[in-house]
Amino acid sequence: MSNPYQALIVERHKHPLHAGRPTQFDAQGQGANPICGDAVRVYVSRAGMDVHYEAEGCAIMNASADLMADAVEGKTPEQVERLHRDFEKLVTTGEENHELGELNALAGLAGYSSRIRCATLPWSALAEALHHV
Amino acid sequence: MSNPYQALIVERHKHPLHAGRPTQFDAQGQGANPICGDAVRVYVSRAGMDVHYEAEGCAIMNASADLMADAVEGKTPEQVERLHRDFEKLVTTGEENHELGELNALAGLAGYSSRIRCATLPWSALAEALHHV
Amino acid sequence: MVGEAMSVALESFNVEAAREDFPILKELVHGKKLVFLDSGASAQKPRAVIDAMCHVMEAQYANVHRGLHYMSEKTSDAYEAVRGKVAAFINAASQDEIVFTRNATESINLIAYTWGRSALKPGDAVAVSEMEHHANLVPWQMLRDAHGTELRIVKITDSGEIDFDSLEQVFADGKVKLLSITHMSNVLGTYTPAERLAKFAHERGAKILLDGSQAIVHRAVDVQAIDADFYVFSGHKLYGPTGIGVLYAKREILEDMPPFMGGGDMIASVTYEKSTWAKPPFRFEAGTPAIIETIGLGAAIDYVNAIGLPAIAAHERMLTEHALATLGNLEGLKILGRAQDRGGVISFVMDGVHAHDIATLLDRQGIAVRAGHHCAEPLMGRLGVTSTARATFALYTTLEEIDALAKGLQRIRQIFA
Amino acid sequence: MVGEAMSVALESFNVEAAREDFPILKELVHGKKLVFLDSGASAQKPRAVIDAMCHVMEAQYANVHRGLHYMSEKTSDAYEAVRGKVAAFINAASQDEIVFTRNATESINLIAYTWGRSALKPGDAVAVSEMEHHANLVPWQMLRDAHGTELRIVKITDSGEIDFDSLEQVFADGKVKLLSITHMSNVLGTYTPAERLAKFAHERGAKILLDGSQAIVHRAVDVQAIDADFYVFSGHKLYGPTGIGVLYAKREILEDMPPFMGGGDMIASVTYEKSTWAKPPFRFEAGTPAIIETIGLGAAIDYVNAIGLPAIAAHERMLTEHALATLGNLEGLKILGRAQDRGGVISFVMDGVHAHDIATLLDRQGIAVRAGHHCAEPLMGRLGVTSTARATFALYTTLEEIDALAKGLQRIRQIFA
Ligand SMILES: Cc1ncc(COP(=O)(O)O)c(C=O)c1O
Ligand SMILES: Cc1ncc(COP(=O)(O)O)c(C=O)c1O
Repeated sequence: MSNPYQALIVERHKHPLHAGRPTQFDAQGQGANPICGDAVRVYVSRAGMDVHYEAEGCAIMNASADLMADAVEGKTPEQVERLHRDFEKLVTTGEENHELGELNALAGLAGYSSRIRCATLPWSALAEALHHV
Repeated sequence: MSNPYQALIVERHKHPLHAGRPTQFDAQGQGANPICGDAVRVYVSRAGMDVHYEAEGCAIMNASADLMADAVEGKTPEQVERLHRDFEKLVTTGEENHELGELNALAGLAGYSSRIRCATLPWSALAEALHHV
Repeated sequence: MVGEAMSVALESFNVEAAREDFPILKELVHGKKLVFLDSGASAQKPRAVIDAMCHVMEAQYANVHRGLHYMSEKTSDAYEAVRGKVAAFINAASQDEIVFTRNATESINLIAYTWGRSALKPGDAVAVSEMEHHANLVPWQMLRDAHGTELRIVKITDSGEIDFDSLEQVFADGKVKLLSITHMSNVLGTYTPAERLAKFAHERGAKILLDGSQAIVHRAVDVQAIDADFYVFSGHKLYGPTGIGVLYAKREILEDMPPFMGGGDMIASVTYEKSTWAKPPFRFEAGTPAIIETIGLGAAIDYVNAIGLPAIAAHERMLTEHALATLGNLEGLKILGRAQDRGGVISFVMDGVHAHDIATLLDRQGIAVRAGHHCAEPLMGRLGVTSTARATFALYTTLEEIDALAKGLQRIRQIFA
Repeated sequence: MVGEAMSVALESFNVEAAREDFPILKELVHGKKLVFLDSGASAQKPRAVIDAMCHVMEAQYANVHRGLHYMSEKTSDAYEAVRGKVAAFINAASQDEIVFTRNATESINLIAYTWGRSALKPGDAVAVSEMEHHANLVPWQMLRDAHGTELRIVKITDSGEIDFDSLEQVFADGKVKLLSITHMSNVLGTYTPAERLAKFAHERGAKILLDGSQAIVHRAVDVQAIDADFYVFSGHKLYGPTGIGVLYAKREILEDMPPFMGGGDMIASVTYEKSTWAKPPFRFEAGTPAIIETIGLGAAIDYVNAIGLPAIAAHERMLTEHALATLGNLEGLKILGRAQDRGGVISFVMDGVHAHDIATLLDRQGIAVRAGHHCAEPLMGRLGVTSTARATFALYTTLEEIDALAKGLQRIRQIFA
């Protein structure tokens, strides 16, 4: 199994680009894993898919949320749905997919089935938010 | 394990000497093993320890009941109790005991822990009967 | 299976080769070759099962679920993979419909405690047949006594088959909400017509539970084709280890069932005031599961699949026919049950010889059969006996072993003549 | 144990020799030597246990009880002999006080379902502590919700010990009829003063249940000296197989308990109208038991006895002292709990690093620790954390492994600095 803690993951965990609750947003969604206490809340602004989040959890979840916010910026809901699907595939199979760009940093999770949910939790929260938009 | 079906056992099973309900008796006791349907009823006449029985069960139980009736004839209750104890020891350890006489034919049971109860059932019924005398 | 398919299956199956897979079959008993005709109580284990269990303990073990390290991940994956294997083996729609228990007995009790006490109301009735194992009778008596449900008995015919007239009567007033019935009798060898019974129950608004403890070993089972609501069996009769059993239930039924035992792994979250339950199947698996045994069960299923249930069924049919013919000819011996559709479980009684004496005397010749009421006391009453002797066949049973049994019985007859 | 006795025990114990008994310790993980510090979740198995289980399956297997043939007799004898071993191991007055279950979780649920629903009346209270595993909390919640008993929580002090003031309060109104409490915390490593607690409960007319899942592994337990009413543990933490657990209860309590599950082996007789129950312990063991696993547990107990719990306890005390000193010195790392009387279970948190990240990063160095709430969610709240990382020691743990852990934690700290 390859390293799930690529430099990018640690970097985004320590210095996130999209963390924090925005003053204005159109919808929100949340995810929680009571087993480890991971919790995330995702905020979406309709205008050109602008995503922020508040996260309390492990480095994998925090970084995944931040990279997700990057990746979905300006995308349509359909494109986001597609990315979500591809991302799930990436973290379960470990097969990199160049369309996923920096998200590929999480491919190393594939060997750690109990950690995969850490990475996908922000995506579920985003899906919930989009459902409410 | 030695043979628990000595000729004497088969013989007594086929041709018992003490089977049947006597017309007169002072006390009775019974034993049953619902697992196999074995059932025995033992009748005691106070005068000089005269024992009869009705049995419905396997050859081991039937023969054991018949040999028991032989062995206890004319004994005191204390002597019967002692025989009972020695008999239990015989069938669990397999060590013959010349004081037990023909009862030693059941020593071969020792290897068959699930059959030991077949041999001791008449003795429990007798103990119950003596308790009532 | 008939005709061509059967002979193909038979040809491809080599019992002598299969026997090599079972180390215990080389053992001597009282100096005689072991002839093990008690597989219906519990089957022997092939090398593949033994090896799989050893492998876990030697090279890949840790507690499952939530271990964030290699050994735990690998062990969890191996454990959960068996859920998929079991689902495929009985053709469940999803592996989430497979709950691991200790044995068939626990599976039935789990249903009685959870579904029975939530979906059934006092006054509702549960119907079982006259040929149930205690495991499929006592839990419903306990439910009756604790919860006020009724327990009804479906009669069997003299040939040992479900009496459909009796079934109609038992269902007539519409109170029966569960038909809980054996898929194959452990005393008479009878297969019950599972699909027909399921249709019958469903048309009358009842659910059906099939006790597959015996059936699963001898024929391919398809829970979707049967349309079973519940299906249960034990690993140890299927050439797998003890300590592991299976409960299959349709997803929507499991979803609505409250948990059975409380503890780790079955919760979503816990506070002192209130705990919320995990989804099925985990809701029903409290505490550290039988990890090593589950993986052993997976190996047993792989083993059976590799030989193929059609081949096993064909082999056992041949054995059964031979046994019925051979034992049926012995003087003073009576075989109980003569169902049209039957498998390799043969109970018999002998004039003037108690079943326990038969078992012990056969044992002295190395032949293992069971004797007693086979955990089916009420059936003994129905058959007018207190106990029977019983020979059961497995994939490793041979024609010669059946001949040895017949010869052994003849000898016993002589002793008691 | 102190002074001379301890050094004698230590001298006679050779950890490197003991490690040879555990084949898995030779495995590599991610190319690194396996450092297994998750034995508190489940321990690894010595060769003797693996061999005992293989032996049953290879040479001496059949279903137990009532088989009237050699293989069944021998297997039954081996199975029942383990009851005696377990009784001796915990100094029970009789082997009839030993009931076999799947695991500690089932043992507690069995008590809650049977004793709880018969001996307890609605309005009676069950008291547990703030540091219980879910296995000793959820069953009492379920009993509360189904049966109307109350559930009370005994506080712990900031050092992680039972708060006797709180205990007094909880018992003040005389409603508590059961104190159900861990004998050793699986999170904080705290030993609870079992004898004192038993005396306390008994003086107030309550019974005591001790959850010995962790304690049994590290110290000799004497249920008579403690005067425990119930004592439970699992085989798999005691170097034995999964799928087998133990419930000890005093004979007079077991005698009065109704059965838990219904089925074969637990009955005296069965008719449709009424079944009568077998005597304890059989009344509580329905269906085919975990035969192979029980025999494996017997081998585990023999193994532990051969080394001796005093030697194991001394070794683990040395490890624990070393770990507390070494880890306690690491910057940014906080060890939770500092009970006077504690064993080799150490939970910790690290500033700015989530426990899950610690576990995964240690795993990449071959070091297995557990992270999460350890099935003790309410305790996490009490400690003000959502999860912890936890290292637990076994008889095969070495000082070098603890140093490897410390080094690994330092490296993690650097990554996240
Ligand atoms: C203190 C304590 N109680 C109960 C349990 C439950 O044990 P099992 O999962 O074997 O039933 C554990 C083990 O996780 C434990 O540590
Ligand atoms: C038909 C039937 N049902 C249930 C059982 C109970 O199986 P187990 O003892 O494995 O729970 C058996 C096995 O004895 C059986 O033959």
